[in-house]
Amino acid sequence: MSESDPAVDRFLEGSDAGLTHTAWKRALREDVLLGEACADCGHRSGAPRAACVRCGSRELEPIALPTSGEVITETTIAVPPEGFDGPHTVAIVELDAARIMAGVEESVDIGDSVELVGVLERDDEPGPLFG
Amino acid sequence: MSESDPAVDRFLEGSDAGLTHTAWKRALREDVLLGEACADCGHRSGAPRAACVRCGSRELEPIALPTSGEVITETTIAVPPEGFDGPHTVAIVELDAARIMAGVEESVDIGDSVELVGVLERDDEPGPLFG
Amino acid sequence: MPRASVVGAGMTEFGPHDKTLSELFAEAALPAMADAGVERGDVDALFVGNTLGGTTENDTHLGPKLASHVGLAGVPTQRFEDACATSSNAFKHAVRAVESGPHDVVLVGGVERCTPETGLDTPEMTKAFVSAADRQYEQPAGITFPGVFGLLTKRHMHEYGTTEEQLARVAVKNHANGTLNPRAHFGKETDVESVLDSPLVADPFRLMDCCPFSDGASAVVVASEAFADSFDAPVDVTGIGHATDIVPIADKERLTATHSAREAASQAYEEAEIGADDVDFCELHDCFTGAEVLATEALGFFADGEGGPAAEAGRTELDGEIPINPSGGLKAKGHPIGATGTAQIVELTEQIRGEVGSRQVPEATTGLAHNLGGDTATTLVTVMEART
Amino acid sequence: MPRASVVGAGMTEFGPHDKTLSELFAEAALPAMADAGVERGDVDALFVGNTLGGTTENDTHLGPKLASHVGLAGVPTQRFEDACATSSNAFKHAVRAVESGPHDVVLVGGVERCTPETGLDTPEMTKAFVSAADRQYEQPAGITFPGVFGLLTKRHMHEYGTTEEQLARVAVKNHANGTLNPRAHFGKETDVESVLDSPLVADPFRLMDCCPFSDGASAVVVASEAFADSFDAPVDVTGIGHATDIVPIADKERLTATHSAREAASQAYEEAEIGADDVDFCELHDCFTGAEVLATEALGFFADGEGGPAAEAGRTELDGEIPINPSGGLKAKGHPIGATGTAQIVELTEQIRGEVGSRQVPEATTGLAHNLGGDTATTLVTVMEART
Ligand SMILES: [Zn+2]
Ligand SMILES: [Zn+2]
Repeated sequence: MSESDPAVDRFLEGSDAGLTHTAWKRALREDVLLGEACADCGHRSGAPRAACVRCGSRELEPIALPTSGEVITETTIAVPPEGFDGPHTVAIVELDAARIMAGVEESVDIGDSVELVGVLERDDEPGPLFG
Repeated sequence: MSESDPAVDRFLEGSDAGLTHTAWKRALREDVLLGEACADCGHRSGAPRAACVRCGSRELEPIALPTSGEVITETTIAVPPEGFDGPHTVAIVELDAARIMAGVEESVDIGDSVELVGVLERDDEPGPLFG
Repeated sequence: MPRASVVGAGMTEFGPHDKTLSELFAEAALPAMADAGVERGDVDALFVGNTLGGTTENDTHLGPKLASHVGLAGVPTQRFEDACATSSNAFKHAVRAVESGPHDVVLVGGVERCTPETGLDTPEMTKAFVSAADRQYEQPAGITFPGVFGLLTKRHMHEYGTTEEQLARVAVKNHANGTLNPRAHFGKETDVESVLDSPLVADPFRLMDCCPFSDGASAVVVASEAFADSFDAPVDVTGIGHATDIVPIADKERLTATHSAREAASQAYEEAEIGADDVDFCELHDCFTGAEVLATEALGFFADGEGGPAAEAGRTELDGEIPINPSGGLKAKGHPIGATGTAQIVELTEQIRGEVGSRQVPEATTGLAHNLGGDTATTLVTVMEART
Repeated sequence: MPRASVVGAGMTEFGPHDKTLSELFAEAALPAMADAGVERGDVDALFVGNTLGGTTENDTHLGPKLASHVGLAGVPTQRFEDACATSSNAFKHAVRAVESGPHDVVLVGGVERCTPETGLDTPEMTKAFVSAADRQYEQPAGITFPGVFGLLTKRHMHEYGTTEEQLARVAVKNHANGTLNPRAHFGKETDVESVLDSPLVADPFRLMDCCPFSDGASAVVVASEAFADSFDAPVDVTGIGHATDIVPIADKERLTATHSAREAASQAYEEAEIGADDVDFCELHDCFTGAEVLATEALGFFADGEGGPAAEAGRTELDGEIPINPSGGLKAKGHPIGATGTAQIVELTEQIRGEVGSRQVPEATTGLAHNLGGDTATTLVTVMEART
């Protein structure tokens, strides 16, 4: 692992277990997007895993992702699941090579720049909201 | 199939499909317990199936079960599932060789005689209640 | 080389049914057993698929329940759940169990209730379906399954210029095929204008781009190579591929590639010793019109980016060069989730036997089924061929 | 003859965990892979068990999700659900897949969250569990799973004179064993009086007759016979039986027989070419104390009706003639439903290796696992033996 980042470490509570979902949630609720960078293949992810989804490496470094990035694809959902009111927009956003799925406040197009503006909360599972 | 029973036929709506759960429910709500008798092995059941659970025969005759019988085993449930208030008693009751699971109004013992006294209704699925 | 043979097939009409899961399953399983000429005692095991019975009806452990209902209590049985790829996964295991495993004859099928007959409304059922997406990193964004495929298809439109009209042509074709299938959920033709005028579900998909919520069941009897000749109309399974991909979709290498389909197809073609060019017809997982476009590319029928133009040019129609979804597909035949995989196998079997009447593909000797689960994370590809 | 070998084992502590299903699974799967010395690339497939994630957390299609989390995205994977017999069913399929099927090395495991960490209270979770009972002909009576086994056990008491004190002795023994297992949900001794004084759950069972609601995961690496010798500590799987019985229970031939267990045991003994007398220790499905009594009879350790007196006489204790549930069993180790089957396989593996410290059964060379699902409708019985 490379040198630790204090902005990340404060959510990890000194755990050696790597980035847990609990830590990821806590950070998101403080408007910090955490993710992982693979020391072996370089893949960057916004969804913490126990091993790299691309190469299987266990050498994953917890990282803080930028909070602004570019829309890779998007859809406007007019028939929402229970617990959401439609229509609303969902996008895949690229944040310095890490891609995440997120809600978006308004209609956007592929290539648009967006930034983190808040958190969607349902059933104790927060999701990032961009705008 | 043997001669048909008008007390049974009125729930079958002239269907050749045998005894359906829809017909079984409709009958129970009119205090009639329907079941099936196997023409091949003689097994009698209170849970309609497409084939005999004992021998696999398709020759199942819809029958009306008696509404009184004997407790084969019973339990008093103090920790009920959502939708029920405990404690309540559940028993397996034998009705002329056909056995069914049923609610029982009060505490009973193995060997006791019980009769159908009503219907438990949850989520559009009725269950027989004995007492 | 045959891995196994399908020796009996049955399915219900797809659409709303006021029946229990067991009753529905029996209406596919008993005809499949009758078609094969097998009875209790001949069937060594039951492999069953169902995705949502626990969530929608508090009904789990369906293996022994369905076995009891059709007179097979006692045989080993297990329930598979792999989202929309559920029963083709059960089918794969049944094929492997007779190919080299302990069984000679296996009954395999799927059953699902998705219509409002369950008592659940559209938002509740939409939430149940999205249980296949990542619970922590996708569901909280308010995604739905039309939305997942909307994201993939919008990217495809961006990269390749695929158009809404091309997507609509997929729906028009599958509805036309569905009018020829008496078991289809929808039996009516549609046209491009009607598709484009239907209400938005998830951009770019409108209601008519989407498969319906269906109830239904399907089942087939699978026999080992050694036993197959003792049946009347065996159709051989010559290749199966099964691959998975990364969850969540944001971490996939290429959003438009449906990588698990490419890998599964490659395995299936290799096992069957054929290529995409050898396939006479295909049942594929058109849960949304865009999914069919992506799948026709992933399976190698068309180059990347050519799926939309190919649909528009009629190349996938019943009389086109590679008929796609002669049954009407999920779009018109319907999509009772856990029943869809083996329903594709039923169509392959009956097409290759030459039994499907006005939707018959001429000289249908090699068929391919493509069944996708979740956010393109599971794909099963199956090759079936006429027995020679 | 070995059918396959377990070459790696891992499990979490059972009990409450504030972790996602994927995170929990990784805490069993990654240690199992490390124990076997395998990495991504060595593992051909992932077989996973989970029963209630769809109902409790809206989380399905766990095969690819768990695969992605532990770095195995791409491999074929499928989720099994067969009520409490879920992961032993997955294990059976993994064994068959390496015995005669297409794979050499398979990772198989189970994961479940049942404690209030899911956000569900006792009545909600009790309803979710009872989804394994007949939806139409059992659930409407208000039955629960303690109730199902209450019905069976009350009949056993009626027919054979089994007593509440005998049942309590099962709990006392399993709690004593559990104190020796650092991964057990409960680490405290109990006594007959405490069991009999605990609050009623479902007659004749009191709280201390019942297994707890647990979170947890377990996993093993299974290798084919040809590959097993290349691993450090293979333990052979020599027999597996799998049988089902009629649903609903009212239609069963004998309420006290747990017929599927008798049939599965008979198959497993025959395949392993052993008898009940050859078994050195047994992990069995003691979801309730009465279930252990019925199982010790069904497996042939004691004559029908002798299970209660045998428990009372200490014949099943750790130093008795046939140690039952040295791990503490479901009663003390805990019962994260979908993880229980492979957790039994973990205990068999580690006992036969001689690795379990103070709860070690002396000369433990032949172990048996008995995993039951639903209202005794599914049973898997597995025989494992030291490699010779
Ligand atoms: Zn990597
Ligand atoms: Zn019969």
